[in-house]
This record gives sequence, C-alpha cells and structure tokens, in this order.
Amino acid sequence: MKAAVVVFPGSNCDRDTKVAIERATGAQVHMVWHAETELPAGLDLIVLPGGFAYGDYLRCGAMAALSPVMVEVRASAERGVAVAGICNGFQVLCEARMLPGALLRNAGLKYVCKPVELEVANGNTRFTAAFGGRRRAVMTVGHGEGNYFADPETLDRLEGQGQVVFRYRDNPNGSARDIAGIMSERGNVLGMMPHPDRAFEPELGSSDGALLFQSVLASA
Amino acid sequence: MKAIVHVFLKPGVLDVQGKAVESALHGLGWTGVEGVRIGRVIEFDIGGSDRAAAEAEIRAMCEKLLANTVIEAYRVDVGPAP
Amino acid sequence: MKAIVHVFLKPGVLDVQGKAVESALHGLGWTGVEGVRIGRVIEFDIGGSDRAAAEAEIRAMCEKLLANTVIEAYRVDVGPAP
Amino acid sequence: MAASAQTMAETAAEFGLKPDEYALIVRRLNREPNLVELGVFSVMWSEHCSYKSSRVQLAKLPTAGARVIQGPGENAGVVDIGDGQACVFKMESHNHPSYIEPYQGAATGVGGIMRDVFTMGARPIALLNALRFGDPSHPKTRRLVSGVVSGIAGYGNCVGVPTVGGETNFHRGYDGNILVNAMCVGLADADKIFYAAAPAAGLPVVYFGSKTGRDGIHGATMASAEFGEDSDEKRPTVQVGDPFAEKLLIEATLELMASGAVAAIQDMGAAGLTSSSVEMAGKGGVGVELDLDLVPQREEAMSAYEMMLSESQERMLAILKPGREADGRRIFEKWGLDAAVIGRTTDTGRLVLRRSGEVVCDIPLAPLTEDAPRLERPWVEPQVPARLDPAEVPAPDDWEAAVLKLMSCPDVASKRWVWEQYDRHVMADTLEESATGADAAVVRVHGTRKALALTSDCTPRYVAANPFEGGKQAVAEAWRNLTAVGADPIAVTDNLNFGNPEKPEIMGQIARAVDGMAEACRALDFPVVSGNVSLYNETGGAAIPPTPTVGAVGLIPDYGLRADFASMKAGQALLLVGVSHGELGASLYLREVLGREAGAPPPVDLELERRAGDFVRGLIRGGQVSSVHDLSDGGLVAAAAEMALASGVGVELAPTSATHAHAFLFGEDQGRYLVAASDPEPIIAAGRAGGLNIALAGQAGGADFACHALFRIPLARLRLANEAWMPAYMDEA
Ligand SMILES: Nc1ncnc2c1ncn2[C@@H]1O[C@H](COP(=O)(O)OP(=O)(O)O)[C@@H](O)[C@H]1O
Ligand SMILES: [Mg+2]
Repeated sequence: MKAAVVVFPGSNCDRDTKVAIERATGAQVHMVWHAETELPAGLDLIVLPGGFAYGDYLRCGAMAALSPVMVEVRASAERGVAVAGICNGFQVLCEARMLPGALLRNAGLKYVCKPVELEVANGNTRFTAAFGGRRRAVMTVGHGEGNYFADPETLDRLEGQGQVVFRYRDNPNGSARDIAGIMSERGNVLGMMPHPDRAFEPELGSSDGALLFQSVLASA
Repeated sequence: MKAIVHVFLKPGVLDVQGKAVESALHGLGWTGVEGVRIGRVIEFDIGGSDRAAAEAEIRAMCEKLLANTVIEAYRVDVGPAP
Repeated sequence: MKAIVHVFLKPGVLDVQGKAVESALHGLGWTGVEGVRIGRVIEFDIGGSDRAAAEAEIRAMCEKLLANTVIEAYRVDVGPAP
Repeated sequence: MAASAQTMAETAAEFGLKPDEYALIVRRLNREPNLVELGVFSVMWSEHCSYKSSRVQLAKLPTAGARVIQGPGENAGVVDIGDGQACVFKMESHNHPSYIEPYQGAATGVGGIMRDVFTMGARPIALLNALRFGDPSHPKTRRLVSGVVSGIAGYGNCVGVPTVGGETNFHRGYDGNILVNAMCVGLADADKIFYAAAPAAGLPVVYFGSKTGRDGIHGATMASAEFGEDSDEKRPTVQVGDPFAEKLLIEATLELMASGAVAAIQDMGAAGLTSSSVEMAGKGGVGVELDLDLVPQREEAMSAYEMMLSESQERMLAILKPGREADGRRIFEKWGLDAAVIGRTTDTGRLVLRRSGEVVCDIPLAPLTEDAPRLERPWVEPQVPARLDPAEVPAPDDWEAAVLKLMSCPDVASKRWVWEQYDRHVMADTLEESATGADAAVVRVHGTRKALALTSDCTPRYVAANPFEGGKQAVAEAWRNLTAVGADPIAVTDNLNFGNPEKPEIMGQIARAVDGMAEACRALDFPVVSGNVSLYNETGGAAIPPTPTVGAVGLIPDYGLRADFASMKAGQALLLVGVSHGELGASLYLREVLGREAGAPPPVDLELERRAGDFVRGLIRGGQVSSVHDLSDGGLVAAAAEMALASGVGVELAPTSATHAHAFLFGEDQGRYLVAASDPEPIIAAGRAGGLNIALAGQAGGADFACHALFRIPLARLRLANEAWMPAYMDEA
C-alpha cells in the first residue's frame, strides 16, 4: 500500500498518522506539503491529519481547504482514491465541500479530550471492513469544534445510504444523531473526529484505530 | 473604501455560544435579555472607489472564505474610507 | 429594543485572526485588502423603551461579561425592536 | 532624549532602578544614559532578568550530576538519557500576567517556556502546569480558573504538544496573586544542543518569527513589581499569544538547526530584543550592532526604546554561520515567517543600536550582566510551630462525612474539569497522564522502549509552616512520584514563587526553603538543572504562601516495567511501606475537616525516603508489583481511596495502630507508599530484611471503601464526592 499524509502549516498529528499507518499496515507513507501541486503517483490512501491548520483561525479548516494541494486531493477522490480526514482533516473536508455538513463548536463550549466508545455504524466500507463485524471501538477525541451539523434532509440521507460510519455511544460534543464519522456517497472519502492515529497499539489504550488503516490496505 | 462583513449562523443552526451568553446574562440578573445571537464581524480596507464593484468582490470573498454558507449567512456593507 | 454590540481588540493588540485572514485573502489574489480586523458581534432583544437606560444597561453587560476590557473595546448600538 | 540629569534620575526611579543602581550606571558609562540605554539597563537589572535577590540563594542548590549535560545558566537544563539522547526541560512562571488577563497570560506562559526548550535544539514533547488559585469563594477565582485553563489549553493544544500533568490548589493566600507555573520537556540528540553564546565577531544576527509590536512594554519589570490597588491600570502591558505562529516557529527553528546554519540562538522572552541580544553577545564575549529599522514591525512609528523593550511573542534571534543567510531565507519563506538580518556581532564588546541612521544606544555590554546587582538581602529565621501531638487532635465525630469531605475538598477533588480541556495524547507517545491514575505522567521517548516520567510538586501549607522542611518535602515528593511509576529520578527544575524579598521575613522563607531543597536534592542525587524565580507576589502587603514548585524528570528504561495506581485487583493485599507516626500538623485533615491550620509539617527523613523509594522501584522493575501509589495530601485514606477509584475496586483498610486511628488514617508522614500485591509475604520479608517498615494496611475487593467499624462508603458515592466538586463549582453562574 502507498499512502500520503498532507501537512498543512499547523498540522500536528501528521507524524502520529504516518507512524500509525506504518505500524498498522507496513505501508510506505509520503509526507506531502500543502503547497505541492502534485501528489505521488499510485496512492491508495490520502490522509488529512489532525491539528490546527492555519491556527484554525476564522473557522476550523477554512483556510486549509483552499491550499494548493487540495486541488489534487479532490481530483484523486474523484478518481476513487481513498481519502480520510481525521479531526481537523474532517473539518477541512467539510469546508472543501468534499463531505456534507459542518463541524460546530462543541455543545459544552470547551475543548474536550477523552477516550470515547464508538459504534461501528457501517462495517461494510473501505474504512471498516477489517473490523470484521465488530460493532464497538474505542478511540480518543480531542477537539473544540466537533459538533457535527447538517440539515435534517442531509442527515436522513446519510443515515439512509449507510454513510454514517461511526457513532458515539456517549456523545461528547452535541453532534447531530451522535455522528462521529461519515463517508461520501461513493464511499471513498471518510471524515471522522475520533483519532485512529492515537489508537494503534495497546500501550496507547486501544489499537482499534489500526483496523481502520488495515481496512484500507485490504481494499487497496 | 472600508468593508464591514457580518457573519451569523443561519436560523436553523443552534447558536450554542449565544445560548450560553444568554443564560449567563440571566444569571447576572439581566432577565429581560432575549434571543442572543453571536456572530463575527470582519472589517478591512479595500482599494478602488467603485462601490458596487467592491461589494461584488467582497461577496466573492465571503463565498470563498469569510463565511461557510452551509451554516452561515453574511451581510456586506461598504462605506467610504475612514 | 434591539441591541447590537461590536467587540474588537483594542488598537495595538495583536489580532492573530485578522492577520491570518489578511494573508489568506492575499494568497487568493485579493492583494488590495488591508488592515483586516476580526471582532465579535452580539445581538439581542432587550425589553423597555427608554433608549438611554437600555444603553447604560448594555454597557454594564459589556463591562461584566460581553467584552474582555483588558484587551477589547466595544461599541453599543440600540435600535427599535425589529 | 535631551532630558536633564535630574529628569533621567527620576525616570530611572520610575523604571524601578534604585538610586545606587543608577549611580553605578553613570559611573560605568562616564555619563548620563539616554532613555534607550536606561531602558536596557533597567530590564537587564530587573529582578526578573538579573535574579538580584535570589542569586545568592540559588547558588546553594546542587547542579552537578552524572547525567547533567547543562545545568542552570542556559535557556533550559539538559540531561543525558542514554543512547545519545538528551532531555531538555525547564519551568517558568507567568503569575502577574495571568492575574491581569488570565487567558493570554497563561497562554503566553506556555508559549514562553516552550521557546526556552526548542531554542536549545529540542522538540517539545510534554507540558505540565502548576496552578494556585485563591479561595473558591473569592469573587475573582472562578473567572481566573476558567481563563487560565482555557489559555493553557488554547495554546498547548494548538501547538500540538501534550499537556500531561500538573497540580491545582486553592487557598485564600492566593486571592490577589495567583500562580501559573508552566513546565516544558523536550527531546534532543545529546550532541546537537544549541546554546546562546555568540561564537565570534562579524556574524549576521537574524531576527525571525512574528513582527514586533508594542506588546508588554516593561513586562519584565512589571513581573518584578508588587501589585498596588491600581493593577487594573497596568493593562497595556498585556501580551497576546499566537500559538499558530509558535508551531511554525518550532518547525522552522528545528529545520534551521538541522541545516547546520546556526551558530548561536536565543528566544526573545522577557525584555525581548534587549535580553536576547545582550545575553548572546555577553555570553560569547563579543559586541553587537543592530539597525532597528530592519526589525519587522507590526505598528507604525515605534521608537528604539519601544522596540528594545517590546515583549511581542513568538520571536527568535539567531546568529548564523558565515554565508548561511540563504538557508535561513529558504526556511523562513517555507514557514511563512517574517525574518531579517538586523545586525552583526562585533569585536567591540559594546551594544550599539541605530534607528533612522542615528546611534541611539552605545554602551559596554559587560556591566549589563557582570555588574547586575547581586544583593545579600537581610533575612530572619522563620518562626516555626511545634509538632502537633496526635493525642491533641480530635478524631472525626462522623467518619464517613470526614472521608467524603476530604475527598471532595478543592485540593483533593478530581480536576477532570481542567485536564479534559488539555490535549494529552497528541504525538501518540503518552502512556500515563492526568486521567490515567499514576503518580507521574509517563511519555515514551519516541521510537524506543524508554519513557520519561514527569511530575510537578509543592505543598505550600508545609512550606508556610516551616520553609526548610517544606522545601525538603517538595523535592522529596517529586522524587517519590517519579519512583512510584518505576522511574529513576534524574533531575529537577524549580519555580520559586514568593512575596517581596525586601522584607526580611520573606527573604527568610526563601533562604530556608532553598536550604531545604538543596539538602533534599543532595541526599537524593537529584540535581537542579534549570528554574525560575518569581518574587513580589503580594497585594496590599499580603504575600502568597511560599511556593517553591518543583518540576522533575525521571527515566524508565523499559516502559513495560512501570507502575500506576489504576490496576489494583480484587484479592490483592495493600502493603504500606514506610514509617507512620501519625503526623497531623499542617495536614489536610486538620484544615478541611477540623478547620484549623496549625502545627509543624511532617518532617522528611531523607535517608529513609531514599531506602523506601529504592525498595519500591526495585519491586516495580522486578515485575513484582504494578500498582503503587505514594502517600501525600490526606494520608492513607486519600491514597487508598484514589487507588480504589482509579482501579474500580473496593478497599477494606485495617489500621495497624490501635491508638489514634485518625492519626494513622489521615496522618501525612513522608516517605511512604501503598503497594498492591498478590503475593505479599515475600515482599514483606524482603522489605524487613532491608530494614524497612512494611505492613499489611488493607485488602482490595468488593464495592465499598471501608475501614472496619469506622466507615463504609460505596465506591459510587465516593466517586461522586470526588468528581462533582469542580464541575459544580465552575458551572455555578
Ligand atoms: N530557581 C532556580 N533554580 C535554578 N536555576 C534557575 C532558577 N531560576 C533561574 N534559574 C536559571 O537561570 C537562568 C535564567 O533564567 P531565566 O531568566 O528565567 O531564563 P529565560 O530568560 O530563558 O526565561 C536559566 O538558566 C534558569 O534555568
Ligand atoms: Mg529563554
């Protein structure tokens, strides 16, 4: 498998994500600077990592969504390459309109960092196949703006088409319908607030995040 | 010219911060306060002197960056340079 | 009545958001934009009909809660109910 | 600048210079200084930069050790952690700014301490913070807590360095002067440490980072001045932090260092451009010439004085090797940072500044550092109370209420409300942190089996009662906390927070607290490698409780063999290691349950401390135990209750001393640990063979926290008492 992690100014989970993918899948991981206008050839996975791209000033992910590299990320997604946005990366994908909805300020108005239990709402995706029918997963969240919002019709559609991939079992941020992660209609673009990149070995409290990257590997 | 852009959450989007401020104001005894909404205001100077052209430019900036129209609505005011 | 409160950083206080937005706008080709400042706007309804009294109340709210007067300045506008 | 001699002397007084200090400046220059020169002297000789009141005291601390690569004197301390790797760390206060503007004050405190660490070539990998607030009922406390915590979170989370530990206390002694002490720990290659000393004349001086504005002008002198009633008027000195700029600065600095272009480097902290340029030139024994017109500026028409004293954040000064300007340019451009070559080092030994083509400052550098006042401030021996006889301290009328009160009092109650706002997991190497139930945070050395153990400790009520014993205790507790997770304690950083040193009683607290710390550091082979002093923490003449915060670092050779206190299992025996006399003086039981603050603090027997610690560490390293907790605030009851809560298993305590059960249960005798053991006999035998006191203190199991006939509390109730206080307090409108 060949993967790329995009590095925006202010990304801070870029190394974590690289290490997680390497340890989980043995894949070769390229770090791609946001100003690049080309991506390495033959990628199976592109990850937009967590962090505070451009300081999250104005709105989380807004400026990153306009980065030069996003043109190629979008084009790759259109060609069917798997794209995953984790935390800040999810915010970027929403701002880039590559996923529907938006991430609002947490209902508690505070940054929240804690382990959360997730329901694997759709185990039959490019990102969850390796969960092998497991319905529960544990990862941590760490965000101030992870409160997923979309209008009711969009939410109905997401649910109806199996695009809700993860749900919180105990909602930490007020997200609509407990949504923790969604994917595009075509199923190759994933956005999620919890961090699989911090859950890739038992010492970190959970290795469930490794399954996510292994799922992509299996479908590659 | 001077541009003033107001950005607010759309009516259907719960303004949690506005709600929190409202209940804090109530708690401080200002119980008559209602319907608190919190938005962002962005001010800047923009060259040129054609007001209509400037306004069109600023709307383009809003669509592209200053507002997220999935959840936010914006209002643009252009005035003479301060 | 309708209250509109604008809160901005005092002059000289580093406006990190304004700085970031300005350089993003430049990057998008709007190089004529200058002096971007980002503030908050807080709107709400307030009972009564005495404009001066309302304004005094709102100033008290600003001092107490709505603005951080160590680094922020505010402006209060009171208008008729919408 | 054409002020008369009279006026300049008056200005000097306003800048906080004493008449004799001003006279010394005139003598050194052979003339009156101008305003810029006076500004430079006043900040360099301020308490904050010169340590004039504390230098004599600090000299008493042991600073050498087998693992010490760099002790005090640089931006941060450096210790060897094997395999060619080094750990770089320091603690620093941002007390006054945080009181004035809690969010920005705390945020810029975190930013400042990180810069001290990456300036030395280390990547920051962990943050801790030690916070002391006023009484919860004080009208300002809630807002200060909320602002400080969100400021720390706002900055650290954005930069992407995990905040893994700290402490939070409340006491009315801090009503008018809160303490915000932040510690940063970084990792570097031992042979790639960077220093501030300019190596030669003729090298380019490069400014990079954020632009200079009028932020915090005279902040360094402000940090050294007592608060008056008019502290609200000191507003314009507030500095605003930009964590995004800091993140770019870290990456750019480390990249610049890796490129081989850096000859010397220094962050711009307190007194910004002044102290950074003076220190780099002074340490290197060269001169420096700057053209201030070239400094990237955020505001218009800044004077030379304003530029030299500005405390704008996120700025660095580097001296490059000859001909390496292009490397710098490429890297600063990549990271979008402002940068400029603003001057050169010279062989004149002078600081020369130009503005608009004119020389606005031309002074010899030597007096700025060498002649900085070094005061032997008079001090008096602190009055210390006598030991409290346990027989004179009543047992609780209602045991259950007493236990619940203790576990829900502000100092013991869970600080979840605080640490859930901190990103504790970024970098994916955090093994133990605030949430996990361990006496020290544990962070892996990336890519290895090694881990660093990190802690921050001080018990101000002990120091207030007896500065010497309290100083010893702060060091001993830090050592004990590192030991309790299985680490070898390596070295200490400290933050000495006190009142006005011009008062002999306060100077007495400083002198004796440092004596105590020095004695403990010596006895425990625990050298001090960095630190910070914050004096004048007084309002209206009332000083804070003396608070010498100790930050410490330990090394775990293989993180597979470590301990926490969250893995106790039903059926295990709880062993108490150490001697229990039932010390209730200055205890939490006395203060929280009986409402008294009296008596001598528990003394620390450093020899026993060491033996008990070495024994416990041996058990952990030998894989014999994995659940260990040290005894501190609240004694055996608090320690056992915390183990029960963290592990989700009940505990039945068995007091061994029949007399004064309350002294045994609530006493805060030092040098003690609770160890959960499945097979206790061999451990007891080994301990006794080593001359240690070790005894069965209880049994894990069931769903209650109990002590025979005295109390029986369901864990769920205990948990609620422990968890509910802080959120309830913070959410009260
Ligand atoms: N209490 C202390 N104990 C030991 N060293 C100290 C103490 N206070 C200050 N130092 C040392 O003195 C030097 C100067 O400190 P400081 O002015 O706070 O550094 P900076 O200017 O980098 O913020 C540093 O090397 C610091 O470690
Ligand atoms: Mg420094």
